[in-house]
Amino acid sequence: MNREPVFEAVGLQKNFGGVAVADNITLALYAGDRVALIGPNGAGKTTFVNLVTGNVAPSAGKVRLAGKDVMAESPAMRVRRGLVRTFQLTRLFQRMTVAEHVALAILQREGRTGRLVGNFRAMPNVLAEMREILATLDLSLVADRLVCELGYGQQRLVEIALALALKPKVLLLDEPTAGVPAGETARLESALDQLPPDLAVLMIEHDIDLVFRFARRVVVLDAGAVIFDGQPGDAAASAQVRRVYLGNFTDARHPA
Amino acid sequence: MQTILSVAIDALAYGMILFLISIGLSVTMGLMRVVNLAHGAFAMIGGYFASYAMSALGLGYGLAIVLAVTATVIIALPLERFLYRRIYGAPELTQVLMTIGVTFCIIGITNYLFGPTLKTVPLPPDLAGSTDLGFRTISNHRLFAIACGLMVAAGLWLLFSRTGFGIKLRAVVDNAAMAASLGVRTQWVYAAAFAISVALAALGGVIGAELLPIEPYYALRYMVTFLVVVSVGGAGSIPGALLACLLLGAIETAGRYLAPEYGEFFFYLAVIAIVSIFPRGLLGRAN
Amino acid sequence: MKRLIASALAALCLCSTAYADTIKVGVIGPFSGPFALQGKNFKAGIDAWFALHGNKVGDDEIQVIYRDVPHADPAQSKALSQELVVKEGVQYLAGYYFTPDAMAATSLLEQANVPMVVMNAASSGIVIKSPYVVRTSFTLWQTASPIGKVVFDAGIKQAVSVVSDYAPGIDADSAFSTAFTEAGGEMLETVRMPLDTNDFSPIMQRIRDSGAQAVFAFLPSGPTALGFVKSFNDSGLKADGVKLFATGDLTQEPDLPALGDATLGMQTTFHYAVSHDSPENKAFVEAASKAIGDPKELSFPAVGAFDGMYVISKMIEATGGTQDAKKAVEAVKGLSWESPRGPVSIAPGTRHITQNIYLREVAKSAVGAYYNKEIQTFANQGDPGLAAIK
Amino acid sequence: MTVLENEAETAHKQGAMRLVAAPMLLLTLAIAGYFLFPDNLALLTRIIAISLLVLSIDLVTGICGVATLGQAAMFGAGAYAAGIGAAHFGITDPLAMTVVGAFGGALAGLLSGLVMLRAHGLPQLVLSIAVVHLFHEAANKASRWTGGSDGLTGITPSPLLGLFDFDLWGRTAYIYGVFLLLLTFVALRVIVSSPFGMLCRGIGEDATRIEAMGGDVRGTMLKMFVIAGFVAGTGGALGAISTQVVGLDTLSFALSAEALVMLVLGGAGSLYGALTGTVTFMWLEDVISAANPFHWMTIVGALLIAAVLFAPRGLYGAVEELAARIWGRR
Repeated sequence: MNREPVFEAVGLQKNFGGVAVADNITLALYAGDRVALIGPNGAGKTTFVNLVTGNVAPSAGKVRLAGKDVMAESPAMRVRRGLVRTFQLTRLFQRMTVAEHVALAILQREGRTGRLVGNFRAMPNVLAEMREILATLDLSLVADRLVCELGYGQQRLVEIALALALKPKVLLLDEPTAGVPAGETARLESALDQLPPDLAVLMIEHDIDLVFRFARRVVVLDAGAVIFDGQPGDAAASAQVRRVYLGNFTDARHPA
Repeated sequence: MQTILSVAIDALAYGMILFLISIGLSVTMGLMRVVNLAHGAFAMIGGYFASYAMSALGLGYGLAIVLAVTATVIIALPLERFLYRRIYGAPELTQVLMTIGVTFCIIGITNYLFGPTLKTVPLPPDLAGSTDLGFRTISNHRLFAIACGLMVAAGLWLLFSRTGFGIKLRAVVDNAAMAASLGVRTQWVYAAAFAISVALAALGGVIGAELLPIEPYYALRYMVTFLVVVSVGGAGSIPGALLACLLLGAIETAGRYLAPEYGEFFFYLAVIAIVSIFPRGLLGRAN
Repeated sequence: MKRLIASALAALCLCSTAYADTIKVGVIGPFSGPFALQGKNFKAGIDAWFALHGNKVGDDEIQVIYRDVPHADPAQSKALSQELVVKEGVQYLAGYYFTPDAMAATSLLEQANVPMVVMNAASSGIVIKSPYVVRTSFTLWQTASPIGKVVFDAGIKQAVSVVSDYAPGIDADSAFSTAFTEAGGEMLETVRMPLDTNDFSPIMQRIRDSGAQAVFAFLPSGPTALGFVKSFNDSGLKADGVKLFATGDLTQEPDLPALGDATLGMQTTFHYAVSHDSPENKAFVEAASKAIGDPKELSFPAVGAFDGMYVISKMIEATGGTQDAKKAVEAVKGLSWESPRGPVSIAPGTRHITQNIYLREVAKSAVGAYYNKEIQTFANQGDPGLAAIK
Repeated sequence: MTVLENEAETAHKQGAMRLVAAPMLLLTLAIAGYFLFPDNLALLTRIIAISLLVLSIDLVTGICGVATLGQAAMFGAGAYAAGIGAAHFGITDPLAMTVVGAFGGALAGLLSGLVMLRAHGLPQLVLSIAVVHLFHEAANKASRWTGGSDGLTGITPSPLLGLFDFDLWGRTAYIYGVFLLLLTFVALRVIVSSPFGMLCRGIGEDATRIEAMGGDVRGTMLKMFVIAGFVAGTGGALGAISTQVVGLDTLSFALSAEALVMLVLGGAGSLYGALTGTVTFMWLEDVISAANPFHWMTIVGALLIAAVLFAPRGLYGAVEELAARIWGRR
């Protein structure tokens, strides 16, 4: 592990009133990481994401991307440095088609959204990349549909398509399967499996089965503090984690 | 020194009158989330009723206020039932369109019924006089308005934060379906809140008539003032509205005193400065 | 559909102007909105003229077409004036409450071969915009100048002027200040306040600070004027003996009941008081009151409109009903007659009305109604404002 | 409001054809207007000038989601820029006046944007009100340049292209107005379907989401404000050229509010909606106020209420819905 971390959170602290919703969180991610961030409701998982992306200013602590301190940078700047997130509740543009979503993300990444003329449909390289992403996520057939006409499962896939189109180095997935009907999780999971191998992924997830299938490392958060960071197997063994999860771990099947 | 004190008292009185007239709008915009541009129209209707009650029916000032408030609410309730109920939760711009329409209609009808001349609400002798403060005199009416403003502020604050109705209203606005499933009669709560805001408008229209005379165009003439005051305070916040009225009243009064020819610049630059520092309004809540 | 038929009919009428009998007059004014009262007075004045003189000049019948411009809006005014000319086929444009509205339409006159009779708009400069403009109202220079001397003669050496910060206010201020200082007085201060001032107490404080013995004020008639006068009384300035002078805009008759005792004894100068004592005015007030419905709403724009109709009737007489703007305007240059406001004439050089300006005092009649009582006459006043522009 | 997407899609499928079809339709309507209402050309020209203002509001409000009651600041800035150029600096060529006006409007748009982007929601609306009042007051104060409340006069545009005089019937002004509107409309359609336009629509729906995609919300909106100012300023300049007087009303809150009402009436978010709303509102206002100059406000008010009750997504939205129901699409 002598590689440089692509992402580091160092001593992140956030207090609302007297309550610490993030308590000295330190966490590093490396290229190719598959990390699950778990914890009971209200443990501060989404707050952690918001602190990292810059949507909420921390009371103390630092965030580094590829070794560079980005605390002074806006959320948008951090995205441009490769730190991309998805949202727990899908936040898509109801009056845009799937294709437009992906194209917008590609153009944004390429810094071409300032252009006042032209249309992405006349830009072969954008179209090619878009088709590839949509095909990966099995969205090609609905490319020209408005997202408000899609089922929730497909909307979650569009969220991921957006994230992929931004070619992130670090991807924060906030409960990608939340609200997805049981029949559609498989497709979502295969999408997760096909994420680029060198991408560092931090996934917040409640579905413990999925966590064990996906993650090679688990971080457990409780009351804003990291109480465990290690192998999934060890997490199940940890007494503290078990106490927090009231025994859920004992039921979990071991993938290994 | 005396001058400063004197201007300060003018500012206080003006601020309180602003508060009286616009606080009802804070209720509709902040608590009910309806951009009710017809607020001034209801204030004006109240003024007309009071003026009519006193000049034609010969009622006293107090009775006229009661009659005006009641009658305005009676007129407003069918409007709530048939028009406003359709726009609860609608996009703000749709609300703007509808309430502008209502305002146009009320202006037109008032002009037709009462003619375009100014109407006044004559003051009873006790209020028409003035009180000597030692270094200057102040009209009793202004003292009365200050007292009314304070009472309304206190009453509303109690109503919304200390009674079941306030809790229900918040619940309904935040999540109508949830509140309904808990047994809250949402339509009733909305109607009641609307009635309160209209009643406040009418009260403000009558008491403020000394400063803002009653005429058909009243409804549009002061719309901007109301909108600015409420938004700067933070829609829905009673203390915020009070603070905004006092602050903006002070700025406007001081501006008009110090540099009347640049009075408008003073006022609107101050508004820009305040909103830049408090992007949600002085005491506005985060969404 | 109705409209189509109407315009078809209008077109027919146009074709038949040669042996024609209907002469159309387009009147633009604020018939709705905040100044609806003044527009209503335009109509009342015009209706009164028809009631007293009939709607015929010789064989020609006058027909008036009204168009609404609720507040100063030159683009709208020009579009409507143009429509009146090319579509409705009016031979005369009249009305115009606001200066910019009149200014905008002046550019049409020459090509349209249409004279314009301004029935209110009161900035001096309008008449020089086009040789086809005739004005039967007043200018602020005209009404505000005489009071400068009145104030000085009342033994007041130092005064302040307080005016609304827009062109008419600035005109009024310049006129008063010029007249007052010429008479020997000293202007302590000029306060210009925003048009939409609601609370005048800080202004009153300023007046008090200046230590002046008298105040000259100009505000447009309506709610702000009411607020100003009330505030003047409430602030105790009146009680302390500070005198308030103004142009008649501040005490226009429809506002007097609302102003109540607050203005009693207040002196203003103006070209017309509804109470003016003459047989012509008696007849006019009777007819105009009937036309407007509520006699209490009668105000100065009505007399401007009434005299405007007189001028137009003379123009029609002179041209025999044919459209000839130049001839029409020539015909009324130097015209003099007895208006409800007193003897008036059209100055040949400026085409602006020369008239008496009256000093009036607000008084209470035996039946308890307030009115402007004329107490002094400044005869044959022209417009000093034009000289000021040049 | 799906029209924008439709436009983008079809633009792709049918190439430039569709991009030409819409302006052709507009042109046809404009020509029809010329021959059907030859005596109302001044009104039609005024409608075009206000259309440009409403289109400009649509860019900011309909596309970017920022409600504004102060857009007249840009319209008036354009009108005064063109007017002052003509009256004080002898720039009387109509084309040059238009350019001056457009840049005046763009500058006002930049200023408005700098102020308005400091807040959200109602406070933002109030900032827009403050901006338009400050512009109004500044113009009132600078009466040496602007003529104050008497209006700026002495604007005499020279013949268009040195050939066509601005005549009594307003033919030249109308034709020039149609030309400006067509040009603007085509340009705006291109912009709306461009990558920048997509980004703006995204901001209008969810600015935070755009930020999470790395988009520069503030900068993009500021750019849109400048473009909107350019469009509104063009409208103002057209007004100055055709009216030859510029009044303080061009910088008024009332005009801003009325234009916003027109936009919402037509349907915010679509360029067609903006045009539909303007034409409908102004035409109705003209007809009703001519029929009854004294009490037309009541009728207009009642019609606005009816519009909300029966066409909550705006007139154009209602037409679209109807069309969709008839042809059974979507």
